[in-house]
Formats: sequence, structure tokens, C-alpha cells
Amino acid sequence: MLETRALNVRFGGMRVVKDVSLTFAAGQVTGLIGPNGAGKTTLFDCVTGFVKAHTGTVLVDGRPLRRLAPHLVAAAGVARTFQTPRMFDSLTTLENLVVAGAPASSLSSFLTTFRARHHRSLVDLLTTRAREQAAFVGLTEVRENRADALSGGQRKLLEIGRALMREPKVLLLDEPVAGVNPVLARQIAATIRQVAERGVAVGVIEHNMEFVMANCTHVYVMAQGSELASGAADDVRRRPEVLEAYLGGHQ
Amino acid sequence: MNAYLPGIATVALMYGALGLSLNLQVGRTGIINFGHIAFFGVGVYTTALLSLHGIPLWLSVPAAAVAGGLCAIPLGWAAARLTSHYLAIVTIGFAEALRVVLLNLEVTGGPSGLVGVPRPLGDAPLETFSMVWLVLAAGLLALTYGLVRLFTRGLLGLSLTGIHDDEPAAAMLGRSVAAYKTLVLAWGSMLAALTGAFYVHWIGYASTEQFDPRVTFYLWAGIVVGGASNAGAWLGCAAIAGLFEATRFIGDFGFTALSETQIASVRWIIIGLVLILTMRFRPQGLLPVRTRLSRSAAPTVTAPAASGDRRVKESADA
Amino acid sequence: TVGGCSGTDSGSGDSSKPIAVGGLLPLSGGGSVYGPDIETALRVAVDEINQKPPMGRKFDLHIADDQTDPDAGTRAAQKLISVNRVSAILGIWSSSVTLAVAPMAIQSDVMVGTAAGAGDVTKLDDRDLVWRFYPPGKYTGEAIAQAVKAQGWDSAVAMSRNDPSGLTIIDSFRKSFEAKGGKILDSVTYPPSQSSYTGEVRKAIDAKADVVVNVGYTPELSAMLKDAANTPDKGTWLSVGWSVNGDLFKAVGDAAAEGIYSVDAAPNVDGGAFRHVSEAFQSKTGKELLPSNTFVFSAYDSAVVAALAMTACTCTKGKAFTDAIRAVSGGPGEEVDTYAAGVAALAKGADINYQGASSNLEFDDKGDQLSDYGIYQVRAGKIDLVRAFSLQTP
Amino acid sequence: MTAVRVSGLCAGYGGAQILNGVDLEVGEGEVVAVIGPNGAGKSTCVKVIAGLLPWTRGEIEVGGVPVTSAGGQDPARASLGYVPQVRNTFPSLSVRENLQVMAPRSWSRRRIGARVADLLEQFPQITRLAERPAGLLSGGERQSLALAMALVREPKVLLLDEPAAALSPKAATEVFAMVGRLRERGVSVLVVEQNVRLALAASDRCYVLEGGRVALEGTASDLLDDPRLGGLYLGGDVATPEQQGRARQ
Amino acid sequence: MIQAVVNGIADGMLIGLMALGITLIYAVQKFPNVSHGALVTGGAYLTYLSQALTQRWYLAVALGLVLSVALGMAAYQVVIRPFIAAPLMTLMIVTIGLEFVLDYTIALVWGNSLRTYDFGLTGQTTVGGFYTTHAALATSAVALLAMAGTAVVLTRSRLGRDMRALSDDPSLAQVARVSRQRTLLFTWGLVGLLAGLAGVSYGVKAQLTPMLGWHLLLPSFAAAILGGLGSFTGAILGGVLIGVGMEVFSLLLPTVYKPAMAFVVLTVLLLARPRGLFGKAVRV
Ligand SMILES: Nc1ncnc2c1ncn2[C@@H]1O[C@H](COP(=O)(O)OP(=O)(O)OP(=O)(O)O)[C@@H](O)[C@H]1O
Ligand SMILES: Nc1ncnc2c1ncn2[C@@H]1O[C@H](COP(=O)(O)OP(=O)(O)OP(=O)(O)O)[C@@H](O)[C@H]1O
Ligand SMILES: [Mg+2]
Ligand SMILES: [Mg+2]
Repeated sequence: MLETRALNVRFGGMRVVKDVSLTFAAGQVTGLIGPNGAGKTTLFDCVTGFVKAHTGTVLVDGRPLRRLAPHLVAAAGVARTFQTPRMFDSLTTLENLVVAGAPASSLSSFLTTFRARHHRSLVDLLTTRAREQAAFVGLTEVRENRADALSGGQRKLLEIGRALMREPKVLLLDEPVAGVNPVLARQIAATIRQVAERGVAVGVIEHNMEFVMANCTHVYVMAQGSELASGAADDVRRRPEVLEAYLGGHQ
Repeated sequence: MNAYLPGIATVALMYGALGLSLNLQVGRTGIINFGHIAFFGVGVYTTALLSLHGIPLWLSVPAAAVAGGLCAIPLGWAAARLTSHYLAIVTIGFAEALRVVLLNLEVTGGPSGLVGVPRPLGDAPLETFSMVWLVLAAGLLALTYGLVRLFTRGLLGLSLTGIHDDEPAAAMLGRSVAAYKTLVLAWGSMLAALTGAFYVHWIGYASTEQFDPRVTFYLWAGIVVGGASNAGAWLGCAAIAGLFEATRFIGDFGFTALSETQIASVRWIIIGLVLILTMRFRPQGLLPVRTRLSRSAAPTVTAPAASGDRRVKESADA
Repeated sequence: TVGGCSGTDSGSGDSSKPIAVGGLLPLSGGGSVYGPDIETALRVAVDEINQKPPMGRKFDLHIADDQTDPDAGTRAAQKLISVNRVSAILGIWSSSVTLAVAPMAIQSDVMVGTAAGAGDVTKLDDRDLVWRFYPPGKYTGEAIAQAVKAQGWDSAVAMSRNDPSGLTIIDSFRKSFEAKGGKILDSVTYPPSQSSYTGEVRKAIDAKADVVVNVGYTPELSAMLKDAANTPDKGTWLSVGWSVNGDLFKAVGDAAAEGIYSVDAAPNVDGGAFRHVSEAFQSKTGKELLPSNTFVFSAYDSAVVAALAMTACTCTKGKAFTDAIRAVSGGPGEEVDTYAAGVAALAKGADINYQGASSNLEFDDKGDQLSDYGIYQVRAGKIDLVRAFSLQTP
Repeated sequence: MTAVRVSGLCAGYGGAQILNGVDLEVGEGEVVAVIGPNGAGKSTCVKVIAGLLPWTRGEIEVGGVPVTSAGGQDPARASLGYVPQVRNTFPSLSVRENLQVMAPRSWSRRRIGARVADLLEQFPQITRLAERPAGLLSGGERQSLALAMALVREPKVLLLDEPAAALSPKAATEVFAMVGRLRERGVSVLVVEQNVRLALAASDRCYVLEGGRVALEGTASDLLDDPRLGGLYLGGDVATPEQQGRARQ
Repeated sequence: MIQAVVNGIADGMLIGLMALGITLIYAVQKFPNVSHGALVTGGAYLTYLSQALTQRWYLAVALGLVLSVALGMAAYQVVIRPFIAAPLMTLMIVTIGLEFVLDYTIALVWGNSLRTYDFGLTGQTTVGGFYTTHAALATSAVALLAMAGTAVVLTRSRLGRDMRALSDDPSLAQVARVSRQRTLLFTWGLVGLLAGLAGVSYGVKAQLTPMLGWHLLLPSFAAAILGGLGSFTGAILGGVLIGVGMEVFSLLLPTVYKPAMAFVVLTVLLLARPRGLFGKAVRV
């Protein structure tokens, strides 16, 4: 479970995230929606330590994180994807997945290199898992391609695959299905639900309303940096202020 | 010739070893380190001082390597905060500071350096001396290769490539970029110091001019010319050393119209031209990193995904 | 005549192969201002030697660039030794190159002729192979102190370039000057090749000493003099002969150079060798050779001495050769001041004592030489001798 | 006269051929959608038309003029506007400068200024952000800016590669409304889109690209009813090895 | 102490002037242009050459600068052009090569001996007990003007916008119909001009040697990076900070440590501001 308490982010004089407190509960898919520039991505950036919080706390499983640095947040069991995918371009799809699953600490990777047998079995194990993961996100046929030779949608998929390889406690996805074809989008949705059922707290930023409606148990709406509304998905989308700010004439 | 060629080959192999350890940092992890040669210098002085005080070589040489590794740790601290060019200039600065300190300390002999460093086989005929040391140099390179390989293959290698390609993404996968960089800096510097220790017992004299900051640039040139793979890095650096030597002979081909001073200039012009032309006609280097799907084959104007990928990262620092 | 050659390559006759000699010179890098003239000096000497070469074997001169860098220098020396198979490496200018090259040369039994001033050169276990054709820095420093005192100056700033020879000279100056009752008001050691020396110059001038003694080379000195010329009160400057030369005038203009003093081992201006070299140099390059161009004279002498010694011992290597060097340059015998005269005397079976262009070449047991000195001043774009003096050895 | 005609187009990256003979056409004043699974070659196709990628076989005509060279400078491409799928703004230039830089060389400073002001007004997402570097924008803001940039030259033909991805539902609707308005002014539009419903609703005709070939084509309403579309793309097993594997060849 | 600061500013302006050219190439092509040292040396020697051809010093400088611009453009056309799409490292190595070629061509033509101008720009001004030289005043004025000029060109002109667009994303710049060749040619011309100014300023302050630019290169890179690569105000300010730092440190510490001082200043400041003084914010 991941919580934020009165989180504030500023850039210069501009407040981009204002006093936001929200909860991504374990075992649930929580949606985060809102107009463009509302501060959703910035909130994720802040929670994962890429952007400094001005004030506020982040808690994982009820315990506050003392220092918000990306690798420490990750070590606490949080995985995220980026809105614009970030690949390890010179690695193959499969290698990207293997890296994600490998032990993260520099010391343990260093020591592992001296234990050839252990290392080999670890590599075998990770490769098997990576193969499964690649199949799962529909990248089997490009798994030997370098990541910089993937199409826009394929990169999105690889990002999700990489986050899943980490077997996180909290999974934050920034627009996971933007640019992904509908069939695969549906598959991803199913995956996300499955992951949540295993007890993972899943947070999703998405503009695809069908996706949000179908998968999110709880939805937060952000606008201009603050929380505008929250509640069950069906409930939220009927609120006039949400209609006005976000959905427009869409539904 | 029978002492000269082995002598030059020894230098080339040492350059190769230095190139390998630098490439671990540069090619693999993406640390722009322009101060590598300073750690070579740490090795030179550590073993020179120890052995001048009567410590046997089998102790002083490993001690030099360890000293080199330890000296790199402050750089890791800077690497935690700074990226690319900002880190690069700090590495030069660190190297300069080390050099200037070694240049001016009383114990290190000041600008005169240290004379009379033990030179195994120094009394043997030059031919024997050269051959034996050539074999030792090959051993040094092999050892360095093995110790670099430990880092570049397998999971550690993948993590390092990940950091090289995209630091935020690596951090999000739980990597402490700073810790990895420190590790790699220390390891590479340890190997550089080992080469330095080797060098000083070969040459018998320690001076800070042996690790002029320019040498790091030559090593970089070697890595790029060689093509950033392990094999390419050492081959490229050895080739650069060879180029420097080979151009010494242009004076022997009777450019009678030119004075020796002018020939010295011509030598550098030729070195410059070779660098430019190699890049022109072999842009991927002599032995590029093998890729499964060759990216260089894609025309340069192409897909955003493919072109200027390195620059994406650089631009993040603009 | 010294005989009993241990080398096997004695033999003679025009048919045998030439003797390879190396010139290891700073043709690029920090000393590149000096390299070209040293090269000319060696060529002048070799031309002369080849009129009547030792054992009838002509000198074959191989030049290599040491880049003013000991590391590159060792490799260049290695080429000279192993590829060109030289019997002597001459014309070395920088102390650190000398120190770096020496072990290898000693290992291969090759004579080294250098102008290095650093004290450490004396410490080399050199089996009499390393010869300094320039007085050691220690003496130069003492000479400067003596000259400063003689000018009536009681306080000085001691400035030097941060290199082995500069430090040797300035240390010795400082000690000797203080021993003579002089006062060192400040010491400034400056690194070579900096973008600016304003700070150093200011420090030197601010001490308001009677004289600023600056031991270094032309590039740095000229940058400093230009800065000094632009300060309200630049004071009196004294440097060493090899810095105050035609290049300095070109670099700072005559006005900024005006009034500078320099101290230098006086070349043997009255000797025949000096005149002889000056003329030969001028006819080869069209350039006037200043007496301050010490490195030219010492490089020339090193080649002549090597050739005379080879003639004397009819060998090119070994103890006989090194003994011969001492014998022909400083032993008792007929004083000669040209190579030709030396060869002629040797042919008659006489012992000789070569009086060089740079000095009379009296080597001490370390292979270092003593010399006479002069203090000069720049006046109206010319370098005038103020007074000549001999070093009072304690 | 057709706005864009592509016939028998083959192209790829280095050794890998991605497009295996694509035929497609955009009539004047027509909105044409291109849909298809990820990695089908949609972006590749648009890149070739826009001049970012050379092609190996086939012909391209823009506005009836054959394109003869790769590169954006080909005169036939003067009437094109293009929104790339990724990296579609200059991160260190401000929003205003991003728009200014797209203006033709011949325009006066004043004219550029007026046009930019006009566009800033038309795109409410970026109106307030004129001086902010594009690199700091949010995903959706950047997407809006990219579309505005493509319009600076008042192009006759627009190539849009997933213009609505990352946009809020409201903004996405507005983009397609704008596409409609442009069509009324005689602009022809080729739009790649994953949101099939949105794309088909806004377009006259549609191509389904798959495996580097056109698998289906027809009017929007025809296709919506076509069971093959469902089979191929919307519901069926899209991620067949055959379809996604071309990149390796 | 204050005199040291005054001297430091004067020296720093010169370093900053050179850093301007480095930062400009960085702003447009994103690589460290090592050959800038040779362009500076080239500018200095071309002005020396012009001095022989013209009678008045201002004519000599003007001609020298024109030739410097030509040198910059020629360097681009002949050497850099084939590499514009190459990765950063390749470009860096190529410019190292170019640096050697140009430096030693100069050595080949003019020899290693030292030269100077006879512009008669000597003398000093004393203000309130502190003095500075006319040459330093002129250099500072030139540096500030050059900074302002470059900044205006880059941020206000169409050419500058094109340069920055090209630097951000060459392939998108093609969509924007920015001519890569033309823009880069102009950029290198401008860099040649800046290098020429730095070369002449240095020649007036000290003397000409074929290695003049090479020796200035390291502090200039330090200044450019300290300022925040791509920032023009930063380049000049970085230069001044380094100049002042070196002078003030010379007062406090033995001058033999001077080569490292610039970097100590730099490291301390960078650890406080990891993107340089004027580095721009970025998003992940
Ligand atoms: N480093 C920064 N400096 C200045 N402004 C910033 C910075 N990062 C983000 N912003 C601004 O903060 C606002 C929120 O951005 P954010 O990316 O969080 O939006 P978002 O809700 O994710 O929108 P979208 O749905 O379009 O992705 C935007 O207006 C953006 O321009
Ligand atoms: N730069 C590249 N080098 C090599 N292969 C590439 C490159 N870019 C894309 N590809 C490959 O070409 C194929 C088609 O890519 P393209 O970007 O055209 O797909 P797309 O249809 O636009 O997909 P998406 O909907 O995911 O954007 C993919 O399989 C991809 O892996
Ligand atoms: Mg976002
Ligand atoms: Mg696409």
C-alpha cells in the first residue's frame, strides 16, 4: 500500500501539486485521472523520488519513506513506468527484462560475479522469467531486437513488462495503454487486475476512460494540482465538475 | 630492432591494459572519466616509494593497485551528484590535483621524481630484458582483461549497460547509480594503478610527467578508434601507442626539405590526420560492440527512435 | 693516447660503416623554443667531424623528438638505441628527460651528453656514461648569488619554474645568497604553461626586493615580463642566460625587455671554438648566435668531445671510451680548440685537452663541468656583458 | 487530384524491411485513418512520406507531384504538415519558439508573430505556457504543441501520428473536432490512431495496416461493420508471430 | 587582495571569452570542441599575419578576425561536415585530431619561436590605488560585448533559434526545414570569430606560441562547464570565477598548486550546483 500525505511540489513559484493526499490500496487498481497538465505525472515523479517534494510524506505499507531517492523508493517495493518510455536502448528486449529482475544492489551483483555457478543458475532463472514476461506483454517476436528498434507501442509494453519483472508491492503505471492497440490493451488490463489480486497496490494514470471504468475500483481526479474528486469510478464520472474539467462532451 | 620492437610492444600492451580499464568506465557504464591516467600515477608512485623503502615487489605492486582503487572513491562521491560533462571536468580536476600534489611533495621527490626505482633484470642485456618484460606485459593485459570481463559479462554487465543507457530507468529498477559508478571507478582505477606499477618497474624512474592528462585523451581516442568493445578498446589503445611510435620513423625517410623540427610537427599532423580519417572511414571503430541488429546501418536521418540516441541523454543535461 | 679498446668494433678504413649518433631534442612541447638551435649545433659539429671522422667512420646523426616529456623521451631514446644503434645520445636539454633516459642508456652502454642542471643527475649510478656539458645547477645558483651580491643588491625574490633544474638552481641560489648575507624576501615557484602569471608577477613585485631572480625559460619569462611591464613599478629583474635571448625580444618587444639582467655560464668567448661555432652557425642559418645561447655551445662540444674520444681510443663503447672522454677534454696535454686541431694532435700521438666553445670543459669526477660566468644586461635591444667572473668555490 | 498517393512502398531500417508494398491514397479534403497493431509499420509509413526515412521501392506523390528524394527539403513536401509519434517537440525551445521555428523561411517576423499568437489561442492547453521550455511540459501539453506546430505553415496535407495519445478525453475530442474543421477548409489528413472508435468516427476512409501491408481498406462505416476488422484487429489474435516478427528479417 | 581580484577578473575575462566559443558549439552540437584551442591559436596567428599586410593595428585585427571566421567555416566544411550526425565521442576525437593538425601546421609555418604584436596597447590605468592594464580593459570589454552579442544571436535571431532546434533534435529540425548545413556553417563561422577575439586578446596580453590555445583549453572548458554548458553569461562568469579563484588562491597557497586550483574552485561550486551556475532544469 502506498499513501501520500499533503504532498506539495513547486517549480520556482509555481505549485504543480497542492496538498495531495491519496491512497493506493493493496489489492486494488486505483485510477488517477485529470486534464492535461493537472500534475499527475509530477505526483508520480515526486513519489518515486525524481522530483523533490516541497512538503509532505510518502508512506509505503504505513511506514514513511525517510529519503525519497529513486533507488530507495524502488527498494521499498515500488515500481513505476514512465509516460515517455525509457528503454535501455543498447540491450535487447529480453535483456531489458532480465536486468529488471536481477538483484539491484551493487554489492550483491559484484559478489555474484565471483560465484560462477550461482550466477549461471540465476541467469537461467531470470531468462526463463523474462521469456514468460515477454510473451505476456506480446513482445515474443521482438525479444531479440534492440530496444531502440521498437515501435512506440512496443516500448510502452516493454516498460510494463520491466516493472512487472520486479515483482513489486506497489505498481505505478503512467498511461500504460496510450498508443497500445485495443486487443493488447485489454490483455494488459487483465494482467493489471491479476497483479492486483495478488495483493499488489496498483496506481494507474490513464486517459482511456473505458479502461478506467472497466478496471479501477477507486478513482482520484486531479485538476490544476489539487484533488478535484474521488470515489468509485462510475460515481466520479457523473460529477459535473469532472465532466466539465476532464471529460468534456466525451461521455 | 630486436630490443626495440618488444619495447614498443610492451608500451602498446600497457596502453591496451589502460584502455580496457578505462573502457569499463566509459564504454560500459557511461562515466565520462578524463582523469584515468592519474590513477596510473598513483600506482607509479605507490610502488616506487614502497620499493625504494625496501618493500619487495610482490607486496608493493598489489599495494599500489589497492591504493589506486581507494583513491577513486572520492570520485564516486562526485559521481553521485554530477552527470556527464559536469562529472567529466571534475575527473580532470581530480586527476590534476593528484598530479600536482605528487609533483610537489617532498617524499615524492618533487619535480625530479624518484630515481633508481628497482628494475628487475635491469642489468641483463637489453634484448633479454625486453623479451622478458614483453611476456610480463602480455600477462598484465591478460589479467586486466580477465578482471574487466568479470564486470562486463553477466548480470553486472547488464546493469552497467543499463546505467549507461538510461540512469533514471536504472534507478527506478532499484540501482543506486552512485554505488555502481563508485564500484566501477574503483575497479577501473585499481587496474590502472596496477599498470602504473608495472610501468615504473620497467622504466626505473617515476615522474609526474609520465601521467600527463593528455594521455587520457589518447586513451579515449584509442577506445573510440577501437570501437568500445573490450577487444576494440585494448586494440585501439595499443594501435594509438603504435601510431605514436611509427610516426617517429618519418624522419628516417629523408624529407630532406624539412628540418627535424618541421618533421616533428609533421609527425603530429599525421597523427591528427589519422585520427580524423579513421573516424571518417571507420566510424564504428575497428571492433565495434556486436549488436544483434546493427543500428549503424540505419541512415542517419531516420527514425527518432534510432537517431541521436546518445544525445537524448546528453540533452537532459543541457 | 689512450689505447686498449674493449669494443670489438675497432677496425678502421673508409669502407666500414658509419658511427650512429643520436640527438634527443625538445622539438615539440615546453622546450621547443630551444630544440631547433640545438639541432643546428649538432649538425655543425657533425659536418666538421665528418671532414676527418674517427677511425674513418663518418658520424651518422639521427634526430629524435623527446617532446620535452620524459615518457616520450624514453621511447624516442629506445628507438635511437635499438633501431639506430647509436653510440651516444647528445643534445638532451631537459633534466627530467635525462633522468628518465639514463637507466636505459646505461644498460645499453651508450654515452649521454646533456645540458641538464638538476642535482639528481649527479646521483645517477652512471658508470661514467652521463656527461653534463653544462655546469650543474648548483654552481649556476651559486654564480647567480655571487653576481647579485656583486651588483650590490641585498634583497631578492627567488622565482623559479617548477622543474628539476629550476629548483636545483634556485635552491642553491637561496642558500648561497643567504650565506653571503643577502635576504630572500619571497619565493615563488611557478608551474609551466599556465594561461596567466599575473599572480606570480604581482607577488614578486610586491615584495619590493632589490632584484627579482627568475630561473626558467623564455615562454614563461616573456609572459611575466609583459605583465611586469604593465605594472606601475616593475622593479629589477634578473634571469638566466638561456631565457634572455632573441626569442624573448621577439615575444615581448624590445621595450619590455630593456634593462633585464641575466647570468650565465660564459661561453668561452675568447676561445677559438666559440668563434668557430658562431661563424658556422651563422653561415648555416643566417641567424646571429648570441653568447647566451648556451645550449648550442654545449651540444656542439658534446659531439666534438665524443668524436675526439672515439678517435683517441679507436672505439665507440666501454670503459676505454669513457676514460677517453675525460682524457681529451680535461687531461694534461696540448690545448686544442677545434676538432681538426685535436685530430691532428692525436694523430701525432700527443695527448690533448680540448677547450670547448661552452667552456674549457674541465669535468669533475662526477662528469660535471666547471665554468666561468658572466652577468649581462639588455640595453637597447642588445645583450651587453656587464662583467665576467669565476665562481669562487668554497 | 489526390493529396497523397503511395504505391508499392517498401522501406525499413537498415537490414530490416518493415513495409512490404503499401498502397494508399488520401483524396483532397479527405480524412483517412490508418489503424493496426503495434509494430505494424504505421509510423514507418508516415515517416517515409514525411521524408525522415528513405524508401527502397515504390512511388510517393504529394499533391500530385512525385517525391524524388528522402529528406524534408524535397519541394513536393512543401505542403506537408507532420506530427511525429514521439519526440515531436524541441525540448529546450520555449513553446513559442517551437512554433516560430516551424515557420517558412520567407515569412516576415511580423507574420510569424501573428500566426504564432493565433495558434497559441487556438490551443487552450498551451495558451498560458508560451514561454515554458517544451521539455518541461506534461505529456498532453506536449502533444497539443506538436499538433500546433504542424499547423504553422497552414499545410495542405497533414500527417498525424497518434495525435490524441496522451490527451485527456476532452482534448482528444477537440483535436478530432479540429480535424473536421480543417477538412472543411480543404485540408487533407492522414491520421494514425489506436483509438479505433474515435478515428473511424472522424474519418472518411480507413486503412488497416498489418505486417507492413494494407490488410483492409474501406469507408469508415463499412469497416466498422466488417467482421474481418474485429477478427484482425479489435478482437482476434492480433499478436500472431507472423505479424509482429518482421522486424527481425 | 583587491588587486588580486582585479587581476583575476582581467584574466578570467580572457578565459571566459574562450569559453564562449566552447559553450556555443556545445549549445548547438552538444560535444566538447577540443579544436577550439587551435582555432584560438589560428586566430592569433592570422592576425599576426595580417599585421604584416596592413599598416594600422585596427585593420590588422579586422582582417585577422575575418580570416578567423573563414578558418572556423573551413574547419566545418572540410573536417566536421561528414561527422555532423556522429556520436559525441567521435566528434570529440575528430576535433582532437583537428587540434593537432592545426596546431602543428602553425608550428610548421611559423616555427616554435615566440611572437608578439606591436599594437602599442601597453600602459595601465590606476583607479583608487588599484591598477589594471589597458589590454585587460580592452579584453574585458570585448568579452562582455561578445557575450551579449552571442546571446542575442542565439536567443533573438532566427539563426539562433535554428541552431538550438538543430541541437535539440536533428531529425525534427528536418521536419521544420532547418537547413543543417547552413546553420552549422554559420555556427562555426561565429565560433571562429569568438576564437579569433580570444586569440588576439591573448596575443596582446602575453605572446604567440603554436601551443597557446592548447594551454588555455583546460581552464576554458572548466569555465564553460562551471557556467552551465550552453549558457553565455555562465561562460563569462565561470571564466571570471576561475580567474579570480586562481589569483586569490595564489595569495594563500604556494603557486605550484595553481594548476589544480581552477578545478578545486570548480568542484566545490559544482557540488553545490550540479548543473553549473546557469544550467537549465530538466524533467525525467
Ligand atoms: N520541471 C518543471 N518545471 C516547470 N514546470 C513543470 C515541470 N514539470 C512539470 N511542470 C508543469 O507542471 C504541470 C503538471 O505536469 P504533469 O506532467 O504532472 O501533468 P500530467 O497531469 O501528467 O498531464 P498529462 O496528462 O498531460 O501527462 C504542467 O503544466 C507542466 O508544464
Ligand atoms: N529505428 C528502428 N530500427 C529498426 N527497427 C525499427 C525501428 N523503428 C521501428 N522498428 C520496427 O519496425 C516495426 C514497425 O514500427 P512502427 O513504428 O512503424 O510501428 P507502428 O505501426 O507505428 O506501431 P505503434 O502502434 O506501436 O506505434 C516494429 O516492429 C519496430 O520494431
Ligand atoms: Mg502525465
Ligand atoms: Mg507508431
